[in-house]
Amino acid sequence: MSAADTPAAAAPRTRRIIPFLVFALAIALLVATPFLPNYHIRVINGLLIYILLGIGLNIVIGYAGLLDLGFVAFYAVGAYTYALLASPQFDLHLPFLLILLIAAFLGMLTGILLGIPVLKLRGDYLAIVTLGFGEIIRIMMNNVDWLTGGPQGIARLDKASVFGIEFARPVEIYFLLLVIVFTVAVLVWRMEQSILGKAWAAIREDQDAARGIGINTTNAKLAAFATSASIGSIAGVIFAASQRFVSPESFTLQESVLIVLMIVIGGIGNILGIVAGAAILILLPEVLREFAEWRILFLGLLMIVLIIIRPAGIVPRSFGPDKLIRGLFGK
Amino acid sequence: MTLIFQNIRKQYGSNVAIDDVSTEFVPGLIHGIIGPNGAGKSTLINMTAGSYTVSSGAIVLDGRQMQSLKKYEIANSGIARTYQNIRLFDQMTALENLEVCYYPTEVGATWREVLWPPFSRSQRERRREACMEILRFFNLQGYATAEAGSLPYGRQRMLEIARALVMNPRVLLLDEPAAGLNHHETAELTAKLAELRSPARIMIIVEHDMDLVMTLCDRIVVMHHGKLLFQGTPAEVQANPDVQLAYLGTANDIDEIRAAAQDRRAKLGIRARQRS
Amino acid sequence: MLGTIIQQTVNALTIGSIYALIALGYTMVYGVLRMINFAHGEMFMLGAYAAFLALTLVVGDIGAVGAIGLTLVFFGAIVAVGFVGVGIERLAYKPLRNSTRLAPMLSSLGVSLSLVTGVQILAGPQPVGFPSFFPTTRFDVFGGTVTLVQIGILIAAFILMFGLYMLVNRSRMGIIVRAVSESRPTAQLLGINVNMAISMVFFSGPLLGAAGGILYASYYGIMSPTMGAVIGLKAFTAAILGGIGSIPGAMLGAYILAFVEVGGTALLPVVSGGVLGTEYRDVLSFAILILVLLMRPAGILGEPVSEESMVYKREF
Amino acid sequence: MKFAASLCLGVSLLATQALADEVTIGLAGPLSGPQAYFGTTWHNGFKLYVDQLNAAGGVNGTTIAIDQQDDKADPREGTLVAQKYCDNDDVVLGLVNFNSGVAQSTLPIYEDCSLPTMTFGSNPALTQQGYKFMVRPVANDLAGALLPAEYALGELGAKKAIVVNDKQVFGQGISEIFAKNFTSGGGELLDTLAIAPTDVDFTAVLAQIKSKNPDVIYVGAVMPQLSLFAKQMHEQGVTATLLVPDGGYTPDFISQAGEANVQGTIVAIQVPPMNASPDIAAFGKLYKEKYGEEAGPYSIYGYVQAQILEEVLKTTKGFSREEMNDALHAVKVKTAVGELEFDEVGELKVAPSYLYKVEGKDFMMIGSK
Repeated sequence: MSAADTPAAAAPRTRRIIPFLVFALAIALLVATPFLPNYHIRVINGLLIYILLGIGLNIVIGYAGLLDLGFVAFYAVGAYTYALLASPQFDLHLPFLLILLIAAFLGMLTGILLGIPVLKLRGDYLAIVTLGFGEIIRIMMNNVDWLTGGPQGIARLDKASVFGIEFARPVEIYFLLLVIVFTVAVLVWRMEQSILGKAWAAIREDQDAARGIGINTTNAKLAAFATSASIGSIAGVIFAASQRFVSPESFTLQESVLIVLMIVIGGIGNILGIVAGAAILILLPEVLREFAEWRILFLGLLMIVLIIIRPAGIVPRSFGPDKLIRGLFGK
Repeated sequence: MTLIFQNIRKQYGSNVAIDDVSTEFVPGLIHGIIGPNGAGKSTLINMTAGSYTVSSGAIVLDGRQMQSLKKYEIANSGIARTYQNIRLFDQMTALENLEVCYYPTEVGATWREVLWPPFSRSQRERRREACMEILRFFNLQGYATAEAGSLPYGRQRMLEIARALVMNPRVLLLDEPAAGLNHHETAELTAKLAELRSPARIMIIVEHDMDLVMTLCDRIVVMHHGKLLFQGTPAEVQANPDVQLAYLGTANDIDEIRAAAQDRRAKLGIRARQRS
Repeated sequence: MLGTIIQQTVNALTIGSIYALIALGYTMVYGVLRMINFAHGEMFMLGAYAAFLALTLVVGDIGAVGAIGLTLVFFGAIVAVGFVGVGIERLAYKPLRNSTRLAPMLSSLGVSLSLVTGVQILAGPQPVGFPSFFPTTRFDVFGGTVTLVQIGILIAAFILMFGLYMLVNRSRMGIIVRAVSESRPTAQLLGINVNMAISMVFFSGPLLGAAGGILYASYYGIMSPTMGAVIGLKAFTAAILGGIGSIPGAMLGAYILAFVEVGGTALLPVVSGGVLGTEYRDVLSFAILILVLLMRPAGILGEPVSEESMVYKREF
Repeated sequence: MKFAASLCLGVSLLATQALADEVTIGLAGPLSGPQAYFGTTWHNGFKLYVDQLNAAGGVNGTTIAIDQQDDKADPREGTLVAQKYCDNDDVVLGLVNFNSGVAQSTLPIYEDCSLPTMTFGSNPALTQQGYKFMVRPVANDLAGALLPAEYALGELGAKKAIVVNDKQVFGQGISEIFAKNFTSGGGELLDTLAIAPTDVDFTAVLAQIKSKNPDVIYVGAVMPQLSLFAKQMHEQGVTATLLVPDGGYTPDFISQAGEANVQGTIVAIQVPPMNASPDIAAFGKLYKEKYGEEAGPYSIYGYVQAQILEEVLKTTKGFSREEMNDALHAVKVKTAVGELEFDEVGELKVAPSYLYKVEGKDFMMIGSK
């Protein structure tokens, strides 16, 4: 008689089945995606970009507990970096990977520059100030016509290519995104586990007590802001490369709010939660496309219901990727 | 190695909370600060730890002026504290509450920790072992993976002290560590604190529980209306008429001081239960 | 020149009054629940639609309604929206009262989305013309032009704000609300009916917002399902600027924001020598907001965070 | 695999089996959000005519199915819709994208899958990027802003103008062209003022304008801002003549601004008046019967596009996308707005352009080109 047959082992087994099912479904979807019609691939690509954005913003909101409503500014920085350096606008055509690095750096820089003055502020004031910065950046992009093309945006961006391989068709972008999202997710997750990640958590829980144990909260928060900003910026580059057109319309306040919603509905502070949140807020409207404005109404009501029944999100903070892996492989 | 208060003052507008207090704390001893409510005991602790600014005067540790440093810099120069109202990192596990204290020394290695798994493994192992040791000292090892906020109240008090000890501070400030604890827990706390007495450590306890203060402390500072009223050994304090007057106005019986302390404790106990 | 100054001042006062009516709702809810109610802009929109519905359905023809009829419609509509506000609080925010601070805020986003889409489905997405509650008379004042509508809005807003002021500072209900804002747990211990106080806030906030909506719609002659979003954000900015949680702060912030906007439009191109056009007006407003917050982190009239109250326990 | 995928996404590609006697037309525009009104009414105009065609048994027996999608005026949504049409082999032609900004991101996708489109974005740049599968059945902004500038200089004898624009693709583009035409005709441009696309209060801008005392004001924006501007302009006592682009050509413009506030306003648009021809009058009446409301400002365009479609179906050699594209580019058809044909880049050869003046409750035609 094996141990698995005893009643005592039955409970963990059922507990294991849910993560297993979720995981299997996710893998199946990932494997199946390249074989789907392009429309589906594009939808998945959009989903992946939002997951990337969610992972980035989650560092600030979920880990460090700072409400940032201007995240879209960094997304815009990345997108416009690509648009300016790989388009006929200034007839610059730098390689994709180089732009990715430049954008990550610029995003980080913007994050730090915005962060230095505002990080002293608390909660809601921080939220409105970041919102203000996001709007300022969008208005600038709309108005500095000689640089950004103003409301006309920048069109005919180069196709992304890495070592001679072109990434332009939806399926190619999909693979590119998959690699980047996976890499970023793993790095960010390891960051959360690191001493810096623990310091973020401490700041989130009690900023003053965190100072009391010797954490330079300003620096730690800046690190969170900078990391998050550079991820947002990377997402922007990929967005621009896949859309091959950027204009200020894509970087409105609503986008920032959508990403915050994604994180909170999915499960704040948890990468798996972001995936869940993105699936609901990005995929669901696509699935319900036929219902026109009714789908938006449904989404609004669903949001209220979800938040009321699961205020901490669909996937709890404690059910992180480590738990999933342990659940799968029974460690 | 000493911690010296030189004529420190704390003012809120025209309201003077601490008025010209000078004293000295030495290693190897446990110092108590007592006084009626509003005497300025906690304000002293808060100023020492950098939670409040010092209006004038100086706080000197090993010849170094502390009062103008930022709070985290004060912590990093070896002053650790606990809080009157427990302030743990509620959603982090007990173990993580301790581990995070390694931030000042290990944050520089964050990139290696993120990018190089073998390094992070050994780093984490080391950190975990050191923290588990402290947890074991406080009999908290069973709670290592529980969220700090979910611990029983008494255990949270212990965990907070454990957290203050991780960096092996030279000055340990305990702000009413026995508040809200029952008799049994207070006894346990007293025993643990006695064990923490070390020739390399200055311990300062603000406490209303006179039993604890009188058994544990070697020196006692009595505060009254923001002024230093008296300092001396427990016996000297108990015998001093000024102290008795300060506590009770007219009474001359130390038992009534105790009663007042008990009353206070009961009140805090109620608050503690509501919290948890 | 004098004419322009007078005219711009009246313009700013009119816009500021409407901002103020809405900002009050944000600040009152924040005072009591420490929650940003993103659905508040929709109360403003509902006010206009409710009044329009009342005018067309109940009264029929606008021309036939006298001043008394219009006043009745006005108060009927704003009271109705007040009750909607209470209902929404019960359904969407109350269950989250002991949850994280982020949860009710996001729930309010859901409410906002649902209300906008709901109205779009019911009344159509297009803007609809709105009858003026005031005769369209104009006055010339030293070369500036002031309309009766503007004066009407100023008077109505002042009456409503004075009413709120009296309610909060003089009535028993106001004392209860203020006690709950001060400290909910303490108020609860003192036996104050906290639910009652919160309902009161969620009644009067939307009521004022709705009043703002009707005045707005009748001033601009138009209403649309999305009208709450932009103006809501501005009023929210005003509330923060003045110090969220503070009632005089919200009013002050609203007028400051309005003057900054009007002043920005008038002066930006002149001051910057034509480099920055009127399109940078919102940049100016946000920049001033940010500067104010950096100097006074709790807004102009917000209570500065004292050292003792510096409890940084998790905020979200 | 395909089944699994559909299951995963829950998307059922509507079972429009490729019947030889039915073609599917993609119809994309903003159906939700702030611009929903324009998208819906434009689409309704199209559907109105298509329904007539289908009721009559189709065009030479070919009936028309419509796959209507919401692009939310958002480039990201637009690309998804574009891809959806591309993937669906039944879709042989698209009427797409109300906004030039959205068209900018979707046109490359349509080009990649050879799906011919009639685009609605009026920005001149769209046709200058070498797309082979697009036509623009409406006049672009170059044409839209010429007539009013000429009229202002000539008939009105205006010397000084102020241009106001909403810093959007359309508004900024068309007002720049107006300014260019006005100054090159000898007029003086006093100032260019920008407003935010979400603004409703223009009193501050108007007070500025008033102090400069221009002869004419050109506002490059859309409804409802145009009516708000007109109303406030009158209330603030600004007496210059107001010139607006096509968005103002709707009864809403007059009713929302108030009749008294818009008298003498000049509106330039690419269509003749609703009462100009029996065709258009009939359309307006039909529209109201069917949808219970007045036709939107762009409904007539949708109607015209359906007429173009009818001609394309009549003349096409087959129903493949390439064949449809050839027929589309070669089309020559009499529509409710006159005879239309396309040049090699897909622009209208003769883009009819009209000028109206508001008199009473009506738009009186005062010029055309």
